[in-house]
Parts: sequence; C-alpha cells; structure tokens
Amino acid sequence: MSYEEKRDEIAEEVKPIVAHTMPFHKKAPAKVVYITIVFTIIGVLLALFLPTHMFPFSMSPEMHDAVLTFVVFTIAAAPVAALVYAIAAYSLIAWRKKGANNNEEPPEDGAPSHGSGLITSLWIGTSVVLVLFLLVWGMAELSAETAQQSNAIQVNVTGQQWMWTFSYPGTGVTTHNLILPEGRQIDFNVTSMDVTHGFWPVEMGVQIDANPNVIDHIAATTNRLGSFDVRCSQICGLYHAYMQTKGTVVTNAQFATWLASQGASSSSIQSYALSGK
Amino acid sequence: MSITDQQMHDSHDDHGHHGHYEEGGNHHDTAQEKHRKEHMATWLFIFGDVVFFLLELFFWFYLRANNTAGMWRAANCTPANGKLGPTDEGLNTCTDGLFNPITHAIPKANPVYTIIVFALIAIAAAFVWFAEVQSRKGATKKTTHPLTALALFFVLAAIAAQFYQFQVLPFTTIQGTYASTFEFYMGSNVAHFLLALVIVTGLWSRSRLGKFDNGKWYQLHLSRLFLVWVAASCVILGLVTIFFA
Amino acid sequence: MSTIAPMLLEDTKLEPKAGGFYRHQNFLTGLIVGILSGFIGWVVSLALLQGSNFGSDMVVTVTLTCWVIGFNAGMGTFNAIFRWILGHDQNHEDELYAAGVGQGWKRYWKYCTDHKVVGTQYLVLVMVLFGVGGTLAMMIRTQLLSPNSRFMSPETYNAIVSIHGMIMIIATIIMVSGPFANFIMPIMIGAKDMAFPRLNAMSFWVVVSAVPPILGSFFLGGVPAGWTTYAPLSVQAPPAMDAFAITICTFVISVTVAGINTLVTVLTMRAKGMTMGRLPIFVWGSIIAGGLGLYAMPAFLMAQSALITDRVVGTGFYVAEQGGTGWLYENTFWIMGHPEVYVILIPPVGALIEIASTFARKPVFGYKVMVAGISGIATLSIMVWAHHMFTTGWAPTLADPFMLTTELISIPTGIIFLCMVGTIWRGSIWTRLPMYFLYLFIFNFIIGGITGIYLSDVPADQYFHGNMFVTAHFHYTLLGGGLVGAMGAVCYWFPKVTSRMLNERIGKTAFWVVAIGIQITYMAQFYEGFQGMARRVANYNALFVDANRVSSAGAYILMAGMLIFMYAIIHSWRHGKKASANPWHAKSLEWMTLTPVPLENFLVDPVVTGHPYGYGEPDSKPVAPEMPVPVSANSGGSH
Amino acid sequence: MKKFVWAVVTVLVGAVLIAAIGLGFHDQQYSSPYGTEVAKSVGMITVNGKQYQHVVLNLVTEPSAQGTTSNGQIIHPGGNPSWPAYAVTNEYQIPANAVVTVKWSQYDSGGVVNNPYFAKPRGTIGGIERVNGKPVTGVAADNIAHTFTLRGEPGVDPRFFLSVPGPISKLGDNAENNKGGQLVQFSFISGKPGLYVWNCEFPCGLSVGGFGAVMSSYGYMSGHMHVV
Repeated sequence: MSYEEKRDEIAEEVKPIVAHTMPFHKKAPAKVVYITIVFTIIGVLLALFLPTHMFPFSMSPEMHDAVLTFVVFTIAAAPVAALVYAIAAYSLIAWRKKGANNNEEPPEDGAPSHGSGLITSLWIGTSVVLVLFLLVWGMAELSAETAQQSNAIQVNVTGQQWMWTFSYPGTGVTTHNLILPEGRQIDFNVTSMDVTHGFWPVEMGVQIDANPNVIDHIAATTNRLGSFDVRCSQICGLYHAYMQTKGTVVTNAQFATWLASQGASSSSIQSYALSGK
Repeated sequence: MSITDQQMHDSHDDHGHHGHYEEGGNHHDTAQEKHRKEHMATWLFIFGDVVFFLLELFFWFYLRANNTAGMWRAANCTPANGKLGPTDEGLNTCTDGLFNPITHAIPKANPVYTIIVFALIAIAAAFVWFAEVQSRKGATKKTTHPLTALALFFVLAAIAAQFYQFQVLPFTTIQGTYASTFEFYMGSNVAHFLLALVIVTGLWSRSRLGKFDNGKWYQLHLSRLFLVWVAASCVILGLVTIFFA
Repeated sequence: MSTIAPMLLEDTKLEPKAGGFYRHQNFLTGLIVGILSGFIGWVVSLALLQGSNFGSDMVVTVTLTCWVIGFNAGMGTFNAIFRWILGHDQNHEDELYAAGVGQGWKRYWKYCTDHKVVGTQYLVLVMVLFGVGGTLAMMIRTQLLSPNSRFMSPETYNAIVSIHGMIMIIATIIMVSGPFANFIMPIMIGAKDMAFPRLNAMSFWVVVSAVPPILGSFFLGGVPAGWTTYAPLSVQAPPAMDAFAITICTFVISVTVAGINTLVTVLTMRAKGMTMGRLPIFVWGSIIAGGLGLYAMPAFLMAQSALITDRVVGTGFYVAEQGGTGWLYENTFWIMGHPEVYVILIPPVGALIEIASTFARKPVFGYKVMVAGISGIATLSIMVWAHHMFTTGWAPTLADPFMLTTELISIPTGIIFLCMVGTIWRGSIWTRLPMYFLYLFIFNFIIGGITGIYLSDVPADQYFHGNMFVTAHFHYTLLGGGLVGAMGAVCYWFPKVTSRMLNERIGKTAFWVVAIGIQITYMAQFYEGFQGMARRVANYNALFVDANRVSSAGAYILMAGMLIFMYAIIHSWRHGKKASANPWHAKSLEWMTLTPVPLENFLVDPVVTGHPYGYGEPDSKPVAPEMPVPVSANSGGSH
Repeated sequence: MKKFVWAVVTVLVGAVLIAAIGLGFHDQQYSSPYGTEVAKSVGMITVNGKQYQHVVLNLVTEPSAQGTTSNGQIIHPGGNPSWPAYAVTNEYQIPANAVVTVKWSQYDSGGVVNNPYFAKPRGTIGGIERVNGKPVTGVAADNIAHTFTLRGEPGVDPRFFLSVPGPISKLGDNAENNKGGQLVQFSFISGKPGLYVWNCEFPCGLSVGGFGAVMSSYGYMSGHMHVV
C-alpha cells in the first residue's frame, strides 16, 4: 500500500474536529490595560513604601544608591510584570473552557493567530528602551560611586579564616572592630591571608572580595554616626558564618582619641587624617 | 495537500552510493546517513575540544600576564624576597606548593623535547591521512594496513616521548604557574594521544581485516579529522610553550 | 496496518547468542566490576602513593576514577569500542538485543540503546536526584530554624550546602534533557531513535557512575566550598573535593555526549517534510541547550581538572603562593556557569511552549521570534559570565560592558514571555494539569527575572551579592521556573511515557502545595536578603530569625508538595487509567504514534506536511488519535 | 479518597525518612565523648572595683589527637594521629559576667602565625597573659603553637572577643603529648549568656594558609563555649 493511500484511508476513518474561530473580543485589550494599570499601581506603591521597611538603616550614600536603584528598577519593571500577569490572568478568566466528555476531550480550538509583527516590534522596542534606561542608570551610579573624594582616608582590611582585622596605615593600630570617622570617604584596601573572603560592611552598601596576594579597592562614604555589621559574603570554610564583626562610625574627634588610646602617636594620627589622595 | 517532490527530497538523500561506504552499523540507517551523522558528531566533538583548548591557552596567557617573577610567581616572590605582603599585616610566606621557601632560580623547559613530541604526533596524523587518500583511491589492506601500522607506531612514539619529557623536565609542577601550566599542557597531550591510540589501534586492526577495502574510507576520514586536530592542538600548545615561555 | 512490522510491535523473544558475555552485563555486573576495580585502585594506590605529598588526595582520585571506569566497563559502556577495534561490528540481531527487545523490565537495568528506555531511566534518576537534593535542602532549612542552631556543625552544614547545590544542578541539567529530549524529542521529529543509540545509553550510565562519588564526599570530610567550589578554598578542602571534581569531570562527559547526540539527531534524522521551520519549539530548545552545553561543559572540565591537579599533583593555578589566582577559577567556572543556567532553563521553556499551544488550542505566537529569542538568550549567555564577578575585584573596568550584555538578556527573555502569553491570548484555555504549571512558571519566572535585573546592576549588586537575595532569585528561576516547567513536562508527556494518565486530582493537590510552598520559602528568603543575611551561613544574627522560620516552614510545605507529586507519579504509573495515543488531541508528531510507543517509534515512516501547531485553522487536517498515522496530519499554516 | 490517604501516608513516610537522615547528620556532630568541661568556681574576685564570680577553666592542647591525655583518656578515638587537638573535649561551660581564669597546658609544636595580630593577647584583663607564671603582653609571632580565640556568635554578642596565643612546646618540633608543657594563664570577663564559638587561629593544618585538614574539621581546633 502506498504512503498516499494509507494516509487517505486513515483520514477517512477519523472524524475531524471542527476548527472553531473565536470571535474577536473587542473589549479584551482595554480590560487587560485596566488590569495592568491596577497591577502597576500596586507594584509602584510596594516599591515606594516597602524598601524602607526591608533594608537596614543606610549608613552611606552607596547604600542609599542601592536602595534607590532597587526602587527605581522596581518601578520600571512593574508595568512589564503587570502586563504579563494581566494577560495571563485575563485569558484564564475570560477564555477558560471545560472540555467535552467531562473535560477528557479538549474544548474547541482558539483563534488561529500565529502572532503579530506589530505587537512583537512594540514589545521588543519597549524592552530595548527599558534596557537602555537600566544601563544608563547603572553606569551613572557606578561612575558617581567610584569618583575619588578629596577627604578620603585609607583603611587596610585583611580577611583570614575566620576573622577580619583592620589597620590604619601609618598609625600602627590594628583592630578587629572597625572604627571609622564620620563624613569621610573610606578607601578600603582589601586582601586575604588564605582563601577568598567577601568583605561586606552591610549598611555601607558596598562589597568586595578579599583575595590572597591582591589588594582590592572599594570606597564608601560614612555619612551617619552609628554602628553597622561587617560580614563575610563569600563562603570561606568551617567558620564562615562566624566571620563577622561590628563597625562603628564615630566623630572625627572620637576617632582621633580612639587611635591615640590604641597607641598611635599624635603625629601619625595627624598625617593619617590627611592621608587622602 | 500532497507531498511535493521537494519535501520528499528535504530529508532523504539519494541512496545511490552505498558502495563507497561501509555497510552494516546502525540498524536504522543507510551507510550514507551513518556517515553524515558521524561526520557531524566528529566535528561537534572537535568543537567541544576546541573550547577546552582555548581555555588552556587562556590559562597560559592569563597566568603569564599576571606574574613577572621567574616561573611565573607573583612579582614580589623572588628568592631575595621570601614574603608576600600586600598590606603591612600580610605575612604569606612565598613558597612552592609544599611550603618550601623559594631559594634558587629554576630553568625553563627544553624546547627540543616539545618539538619531538609534536613532530611525532603530526607524522602519525599524516600517515592516517595518507591511508585515507589511498583508500579513497581504492587501495586494499595491502596499502592501508602498513600505513595504519606506521601511524600506530608514531602515536606510541609520541606517547613515549611525552612521558620522557615529563621525566627530563628541570622543574616539577609545584614550582610556579609556568611549571603548572606547562605540565598541564603535557597532560592534555597525553589524554589526546591515548584517545588517538585507541582510534589508531582500531584503524590498524580493522585495516588488517580489510574493512577499508573497496573504497570504504569513511572511518579513516573521521579518524583523520580528529588526528589532525590532535596534532594541530599539540603543535599550537608546543609553539606557545616555546615562544611565550 | 499491523502487518507492517509485527516483530517490532510484539515483545518478541530474542534468545541470547551463546558466548556473548556482553549480553549478560547489567547494573549488577556494573556495580560488582566498579566496586572491585575501585577496591583494587584503592589498595594499589594506598601501597604506592600514601605517604607521598598529596597522598590521600591521590588515593581518593585513583580509587574513584577506577570506580567510574570499572562501573562503565561492567555496564558495557566500552563494549562497542572494543568490538570496533577487533572488527566484530554489531549485526542486526545484536542491535535489536541491545535495544532491549524481548527483555521486559530487565532492559531498564541494562546498557539499553532504545531511546525510550534511556528516557525512562533518566526520569527515574532525576526523581532520585531531586529526592536526595531535596532531603539535603530540608537539612539546611532545619539547621536555619533558629540562630545558634546545634542541629549540625558548621562543617556538616557547609558540606550539605555544597552537595545540595551540585546535586540539584546535575538534576536540573538533566531533568528535561534527560527524560524528554531522549524519549519524546526523536518521536517529535519522526526519527526512529537517537542518532547514536549507544552513546545515548552511555550518557545515562556515565551519569549514574558519577553519583556515588559526590555522595561519598560526605564520608571524605565534606566539601566546604559551596557548589561553586571557588578556589583556593577548594584547593584547601578535604579529599571530598576530589570526589566532587571527579563527579564533575564524569558528568561533563555525559553532557557532552548527550549534546552531540541531540544535535546530530535533529540535524540529520528528521522525518520527511520535517523542515527546520516546522520543528516544535521543544526540539529547538533541546538542540540549542545541547549546543550550549557543548560550549559550557568543556569550561567546567577545565576548571575542575585544573583544580584536581592543584590538589593531587601540586600545580598552582589557583594558589597565590605559587603565582596562581582564584580569579582564574572564577572566570573559567562562570564561563561554564552562566550558559549552564540556560542549558537548564531552555528545555523546560520549550516544553512549556508545547503545553501552551496544546492547552490554549492555539498556534504558538510568533514561532520564528520565539526561536530567535531562545537563540538570542543562548548567544548572549556566553558573553555575560563576569556579572557573577562584579564584586570579586576582577577587572572593575569591565563592569559596564558586562552590565550591558547582562541587561540585554532581558530582551530575549521578554520575547519568551511575549510568546507564552501571546499563545494563551484568545485561546480556549483547557485547564488540565500541565497548564497549571505553565501559569506557575509565568508567575515565578517574572519574579525570578525581575530580581535578576537588580543583580545585573553593579551598585545594587554590591548589596545583594553573596546574600540570601541571590539565593532566592536563582531558586525562583531554577526551581520556580525550571523545575516547575519540568513538572509540567512530566504531566504533559506522562501518558506517552508510561501509557497511563497522571491522576489529576492528586496532581492538582501537589501543584497547589508546591506553588504555595515556593512563594513562602523564597519570598522569605528575599526578605532575609533585604535585611542583609549572607548566603551559605550555618548560623545567623537573631535579627533574621523570623524570616528564616517562615522560609523553613515554606520549605516543609514544598517538601510535602513534592512528595505528593511523587506519589501522584508512582501511583499513576502503576494504577493510572490507560492512556490513549493522543489524550490531549495535540498535533505534534509524538502523539501520532501508538502508546506504548513501539520500537523504532512509527509503524510507517511519517511524513510531515505542516507545522505542529495547527489549532483552529480552517484547513487543518484531521488528527487520528490512536492510529499508527503515517502523517503529522495538519495543514501547513502559512507563516 | 483512598488515594488521598495514601498521598498523606507518602508525605509522612517521606518526612520520617528525611528526619531519619537528618538525625544521621545530626548525630555525627558534637561528638566529643567526654561531654562538657565546666569551669570550677573558686569564690569572688574584684576587678576594677567591681565584684565578680571567679571561675577556673582548664584547657589542654596536645600534638596528637589519637594520643592520650594525662588522665589516660584518648583524645579523639579514631582521630588522625598527626592532627593536634584541644583535649580532652572541645565543649566548655562558663558562667556569664564572671571573671574566668584559664589555665592552658600547651604541649604542641608550632611556628609562624599568619597574622601577627594573633601574637598578642586580646580581650584579657590587663591585656596580658602569663606564660609559666611570667606576665607577658605577647608571644613572638614565630613561636606560636596555637591560639585560643573566642568570639561572640552572630546572634549573641558580636562585640565579644578574646584571643590568646600559646608558645610552642619546650620540646620544639619533637613535641609529644603531655611532655614539655607550657602553662599559659589568663583571665577575662565573660559576656552575655549564650552559645559562643572558639577556634585556633594558628595555621596548624595543611594546604592553603595552613587551614586545611585539621583546621577545617570541626572538633579538633574548634568548639563551643556555653556561657550560662
């Protein structure tokens, strides 16, 4: 039996399922837009009011940038997510069909559309614009953060299993609790004694790995008195979870007093305070 | 809707030239389909191997660029200065991989052995290629068997030469990243050569049985593709070790 | 009709030829030879190497390598190579035997070349791996129930975190590519088997041999370095790390072989009329993921083999004292690691597109755009690896370009969403179980995708990196997206694979428990991330206790859901209602053949005359549900 | 209905199985067979004009984990004989807000500490330790065998910190269990109640940084301090 004969024989035996073209739902797009707007508003409201309750207290402009970026990106992404959710939800509510034979057989077919060039182009165009916005925002923030300020001071950070030690070059002071003066840009020179650690002064909003035999740099500016956490963000073995300590931001006078109490000479404190590049 | 000739032609090649291919194999296939698949698979395997190879080169040049002291240790890691100290607290001792301080300069590898190794594997690949050319011309096992035997001999010689080079190196793996990368390259050569050994042993054994007679050259062809790649990668790695030491 | 190939329809007994020892090889002989070989390797290496520098690492490496080679030798992986060398090529009867003809259930324990057997084997293996990985996840969440938890020591906790991660990565890489790209994909394109049936069996049994070493790592000191095993911590680690690296190297062989096999199958074995423009999206997904795996896996092999040499012969690639650097590992690892994420995700996305079309009774929205989108993701994914390294200190000047490429990925990802919701739009939504998982995927993956945007931005990443936010993000994508998609795929193809219908009432119960469990578990982890909890910690500040308890509670719910889902599968596999050949009245080729699928899949070579999504089209050809139809009988919808 | 009962049974069986595996992982931890060493009260003491309870805690470090202590107890049954260990247990208990005097018998060999920060006593009363009765403000950075470094856990008192170095055995590299001991004595004021961890910061293990092997294995050079 030839192939064509066999195919025709089978085609005759089977009852065709009648294709059903769905009527065009004139109001559907408008309804989806309404739902999208509602979802977007919810998303924007959450973005505006939730982060202040979720993020820890900001101790630096860098942390503030991270929170701001979170808010702005959420607002930018909210309409996209809202639209996808709205289409999915509306389709489910409006066009849900129970199949024949106690839902064993499928319902009649949906609209035989293979897509729309217009919608696809619009969608891609919008994503390109959004991506450009994200990129420009990120680059602007990044260049602002890496800018060197005139009042910067140097702090050497050494990670090792499973401790942080901090030293203030030139003063001979080393400590395991980070003490920083207020209102200064701090240049952290981060290195490691053994494996890779992640230096993360949490409320300062910056993070850099401590790698052996390399000095990594990260800068953050202290703009508030108070204490913050320093954690290790890169798994480093047995006591990784315990590799954390406290940092404190104090006034410049308190800072000088503290350095002196740790045995630093007054001349070294003087030159250290002016050590900014 | 009927099936057009074009559609019929889309996925089925003509079935005319079985004579040029070895019969048998997968019960689903004509010999020609089998050839097409294996040809594609060989190239895909070589593609994966090329990715690995490029990363090997990346390791070499990255470590070379990162280090300025002898044997590619860190810049401050010289016999005169036994300490690595990025900050004033840093007291990492500058050691080899076994905590021994570095006390003397170490010579780099002799390129002669490298050249011998890649020459031997290149000759092996050339013999397989020659066997393929002969088989395409319709040669019998009288020609292919000696040729593949020679290829087998040179693969074995390449392996022996590679192991000999391991023996005579003036350094060991622990002495800096130059030593590490150099010996890693040699290890990857050995892995390639062992794979080549399996293949060429098969070619030799099968040519003895006359499996490549009567124009059934396609396994020789696939083997040749792989062997040429093995030889090429060995030559490139060798030249890198010589000119970018 | 049934006269076409009676021998293939019936479970004909093929008597083993006398003397063919390879016909008696099975899982048991594999185990015996593997253990024996491992034991010999252990004894010999102990005698020769113990006491030398790196002695215990050498012993572990030799022993486990011997196990892998021995198991595969005992299984029959190398038979074909030896036979080829000796010139004893398989004859037709041998091949039928290797394909499992006449061996009943025993063929599932053998080096069986039938792609449907391999697919089924993979399905069971994936379930076992998820069981192991999930159990370890429960350990993690139990430890984190309270600060200062003394449920486990930090050492055990770190080991569990690492192995949970790697087992889950292995399981997710093969969760769709294993079962369905093997069982379903060849049928979808009208092929009789995979291009290289023996390599197909090899890809499975090699993964099997890779599993014991990674589990054995618990008895070798534990891997303390997370699934990423960043050097130099992994160089410092106990011999467990050697076992881990051997598992990876072995697994790489399997994925490479499987990737080559998938690509060659689709490129050379399509039925008449199955042009590339008519391939189902799932097939596109399989070959793109296969190709991407072929690019990614050699990088993993490079990263881990250099790690092995650092540990076993003292090379210094990653050791600062010798001039190496951990950045080299990190780069090589993420050159693998980011494409690998899409190796995991693309096949489930492809399966979900099939589901969307079938259950919305509509053609796929923008077929070509979808294929372009998946290809775009794959292409971009090889250029974004350093976004995992924004905070490592490596090349800060490259932050901007990697930010660009990373954010560009959201364009093709957006296309996938467009095609999914576009397919649903104006469909007739038939709410059978697979469709539930499509909806859950859309819900979760939007969250996973958007949280990825923050991580692509360097200033925000400096807060979120190495933090529970990242953990929640990738669980939303890989579990909430990938695994949910795979569960949808299981529900969708269950009737074809097992010949039975999945019990939808139990399945839907499982679905809702899983869906709720995911949201509770990972929303709480996002919250921990906002608060500033670091990843992979055995102990945490009391400040995080509430979020952690919620997350653990969610994880237990998730566990219950997964167990119910497992019960649904096991119960339905044994007692489910018999499935017809095409229970969903779908139009792609895998539904056009009998259930159970006969050896060589089709009784008559199929000829394809249209794309597989001809729903609702006026000139759509009828579909014959239970017939051995020689044609994917739907019209060529023009597009 | 029956199916749902079975589904619930599956969940329960699965949960029990996972719990059993969990117990397996749990049991292999904190396995010092010798329980917790409790500091002995020796009355009251005044420090800086404030009265505290005074307790004494005994610590021992031995060069071989499989050797015996002076009491004849095997330190780590089945432990690696070439690994050092704190003997005979790694679990200690002290009262909160008390003056703790630690008497530490140090028998192991050593060398250079990674970070000279750990060559000085930190957080002790007066910033000193006594080595064989002599008060010192530190041990030479290349003469250190182990350190006893105690820190507040994340959930308890993250500012609490104590670190004291111990000089190498009088036998040098030929150190033996219970021979050539150095007696290190120091006092500190304990912190808030809670569970603290301690470990050694001297690189007495193998591989990168000297922190492989014994240093990455819980229970030899690491443990808990219960502050009650």
